[in-house]
Amino acid sequence: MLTKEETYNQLFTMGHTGCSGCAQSMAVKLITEVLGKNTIATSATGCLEVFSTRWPESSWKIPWIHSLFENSAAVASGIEAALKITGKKGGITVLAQGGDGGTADIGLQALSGMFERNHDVLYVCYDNGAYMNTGYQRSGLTPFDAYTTTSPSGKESFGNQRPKKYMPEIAMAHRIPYTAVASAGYPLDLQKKVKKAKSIIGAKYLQVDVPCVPGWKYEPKYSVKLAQLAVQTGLYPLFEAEYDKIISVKKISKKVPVAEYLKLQGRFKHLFRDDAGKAEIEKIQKIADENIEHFGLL
Amino acid sequence: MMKEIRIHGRGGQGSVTMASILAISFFDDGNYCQAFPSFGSERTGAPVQAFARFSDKPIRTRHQIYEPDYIIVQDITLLKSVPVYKGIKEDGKILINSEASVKDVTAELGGISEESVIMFPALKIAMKVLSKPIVNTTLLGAFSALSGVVSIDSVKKEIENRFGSKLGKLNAEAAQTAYNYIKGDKSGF
Amino acid sequence: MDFKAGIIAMPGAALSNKTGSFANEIPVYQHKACTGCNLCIYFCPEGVVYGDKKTKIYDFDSDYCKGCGICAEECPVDDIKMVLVEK
Amino acid sequence: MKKVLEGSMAIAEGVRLAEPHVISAYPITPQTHIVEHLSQMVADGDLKAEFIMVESEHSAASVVLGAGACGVRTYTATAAQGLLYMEEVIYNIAGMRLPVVITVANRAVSAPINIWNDMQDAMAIRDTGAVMLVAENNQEAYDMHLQAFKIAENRDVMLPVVVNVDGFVLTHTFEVVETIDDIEKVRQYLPPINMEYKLDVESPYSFGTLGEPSVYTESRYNLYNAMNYSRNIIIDSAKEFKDMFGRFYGSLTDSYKMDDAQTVIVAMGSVLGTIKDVVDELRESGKKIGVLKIRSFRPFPEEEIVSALKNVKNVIVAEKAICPGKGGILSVEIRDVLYKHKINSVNVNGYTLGLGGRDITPRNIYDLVLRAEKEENVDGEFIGLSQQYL
Repeated sequence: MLTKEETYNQLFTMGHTGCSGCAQSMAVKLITEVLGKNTIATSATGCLEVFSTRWPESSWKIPWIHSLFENSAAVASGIEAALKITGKKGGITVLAQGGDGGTADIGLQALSGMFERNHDVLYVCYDNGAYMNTGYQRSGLTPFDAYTTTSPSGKESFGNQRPKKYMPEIAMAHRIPYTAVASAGYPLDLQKKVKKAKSIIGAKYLQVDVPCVPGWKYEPKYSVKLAQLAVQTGLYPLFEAEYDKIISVKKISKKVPVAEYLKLQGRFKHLFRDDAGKAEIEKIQKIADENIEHFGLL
Repeated sequence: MMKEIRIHGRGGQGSVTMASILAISFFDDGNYCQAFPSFGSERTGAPVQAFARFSDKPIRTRHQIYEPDYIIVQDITLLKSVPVYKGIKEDGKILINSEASVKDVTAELGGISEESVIMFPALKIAMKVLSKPIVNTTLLGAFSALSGVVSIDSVKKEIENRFGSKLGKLNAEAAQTAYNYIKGDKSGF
Repeated sequence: MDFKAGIIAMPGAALSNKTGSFANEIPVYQHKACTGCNLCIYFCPEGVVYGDKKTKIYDFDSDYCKGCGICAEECPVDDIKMVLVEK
Repeated sequence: MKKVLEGSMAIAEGVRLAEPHVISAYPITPQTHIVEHLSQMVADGDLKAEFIMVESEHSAASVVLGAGACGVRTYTATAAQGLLYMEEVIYNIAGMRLPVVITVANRAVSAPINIWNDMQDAMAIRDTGAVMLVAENNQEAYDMHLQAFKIAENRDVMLPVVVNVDGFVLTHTFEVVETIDDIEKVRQYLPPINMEYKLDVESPYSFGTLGEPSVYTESRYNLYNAMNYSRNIIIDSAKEFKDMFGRFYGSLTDSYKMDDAQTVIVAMGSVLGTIKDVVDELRESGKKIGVLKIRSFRPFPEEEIVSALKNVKNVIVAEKAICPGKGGILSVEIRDVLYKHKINSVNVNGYTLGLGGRDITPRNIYDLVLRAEKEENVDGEFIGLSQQYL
């Protein structure tokens, strides 16, 4: 809880140019609040970098650097190395950030290197399921059947025809000490995971579901609601893992059919036109059910 | 006055090591020196070359050696596939590791005078001293003896520096044995 | 230093950018049923909501609020209303 | 102390003297020996540095970018494809004004794949905003690294400095190198890095922000000016080095037997040695010939070139790179500066040789001299082609 005065002292300040209702900025605010001022952050190229640092403005009150699209993890590795050699690593958290494209597509190589070398870095992937910064193109984390400008729906297609890449499992396969999936819809759970990650030395991966107003095509006020529905349908399982073992999952309190989630978003509206669309929704339901089964969400 | 040495061997026989030990030995004797490989991507067994130069003045040129004063051949089978003797200076010397006699390789020499060729049983000496079929250090000792352009003391010192105390001493002994052999001490052979 | 141009920015300099002008709607805090749950603070993407858990008096900074309406949508006791901005 | 060192070892020793804090690299022939030696120094405790072997050149450059932004001294090395893979990051390092030193063991670029020496790789990064120096021999390569850090870290320069060293021809050649054994003197020459702006929780600036059209041009202008200014620092660093350590290789350029020269061969890097030997012989036969060495390719030594070549009849540019669709690169730039200074009496001929490890022999150099007297303003002419492969 903040006083008015304190709102000006947030580490990710007001005045950024993120979209109205942007869940990513919400997540950044929550994460930096936990990490505190002894944090050095990197960002991959992407929405966050663009909307938070239009020179001469910056929303960051922690030292922050953006270099390129695919090297956030490598830049963070270098920062960690510099802190280590100068004996400053002790009290400082290194936070690396990227969107889903910058993390799981173009940045995967650098990220894998950072994991494998086990740098003491918390990597946060803000997952909004497409290249939103460049106008909603498909990424490896775009969900099945979602419309994007490069996986459009049409007479011959229901949109993105590949399932979402299992990025957290890829992180776990590196046997890093901590992997977690969180959601902007569950801020306390998110902050708890950030706090835990901060306490662990070594490479940490945190993937956060952050609904995107223009990319998903919904009313700004539904950002939290959609994030919560993604969890309650089973489409976005929240869990924690240590090394390759899952240690906790966020249980679904009341299972919601995926259609409830899909119908609020313009990127899935082609699924609601006819019977063929219904069959597609069934496929998505199956993905959710398999997640529920696999992670034991009920 | 600059002298140039070309070494022919096969990948894995230590030709580049040989050239660099030679260069450092030249340096120890008070010369400027240079050594470099034929910069190949060669794998074990493929023909390779290495080069060494020494001079009383700083060496600037960097081209490969086409007209050597000395040629060292680690493996006689190379004579069949590589023109190892090519470009040898008129008063140049070719040192070949082989128990065969010069007469046996006349055909491969393509008109080079037999006097320029020294056939030397490096393998035999290496097997006796090192119990290993690695002849580069033995050939270095022989080269020192026949050329007189590098002292055996420098060669032995740099062999020891390169290979460390135990292996270095043994290889230095191989070089000394070869040196003595060329100088006429063939006892034990 | 000249090389700051386009490369290095001062911490928190974005505060000079009053994003409140983006808003079409703004919240009005009713102060009737508030339980002090703080969800409006957690969920505000801008970080413009402030308040006092004890007095249960919450408000927002209209200089920066973009009027997304999340606080009103998520308020568990329906104590926040969105109203059109008169422009 | 004089020693016989492999070029890569000399470079590693030169880098060790600078006491870098963070070194990151990815292996590529012919750079490997350099980073092997450095990693051994770290393993042996002879160099106190974080040595990070990464999964790609892109990350190697990114690691030193991140570390460099924290205000520590950083180093990486690469070659050929690796340099091209780094290129995006080198633009970024330069744009962010970070003083990283990068050794490039110059090598041909694929295809066909070829691990041998030429300078085509360096040409790919000539517009990145990195200062680009070229070493002639291993002694200069050794000394040039200390100068490189000094230039890079100058507060009015603050740019990456690339030290070009011919792959294999220098990196794998053993020759005599005089080392510097007084580390205190080195520290006096190259004081600890001191960056005004760095990633620091006590003064948390934002780096690498979005530069909109309103400021991007100014940002490039500032970089452009810093590059121009670096000329002074390259000169000063060479002079100061001479004063302290006694060795001098020229500043932006160096002249050899240029006093009354009518014909001048212009070149960069290791080929200069062979050229100088040939020039000595030609001088003995009475030919008025000299050599102009380009030591700094970026910034381009415009004034030095003009003053060295303005009264010359024939200029021969011997180049180990080619620009398809144009011709020579160095030759075109030299003709450009002469044109700019309204000097049209000089016949500039540009020749391409030594590509992909093709040995450059004294014969090649004689041929250039003969050709250049008959030809007029040719560009990128290939020397020594094998007709059977055409």
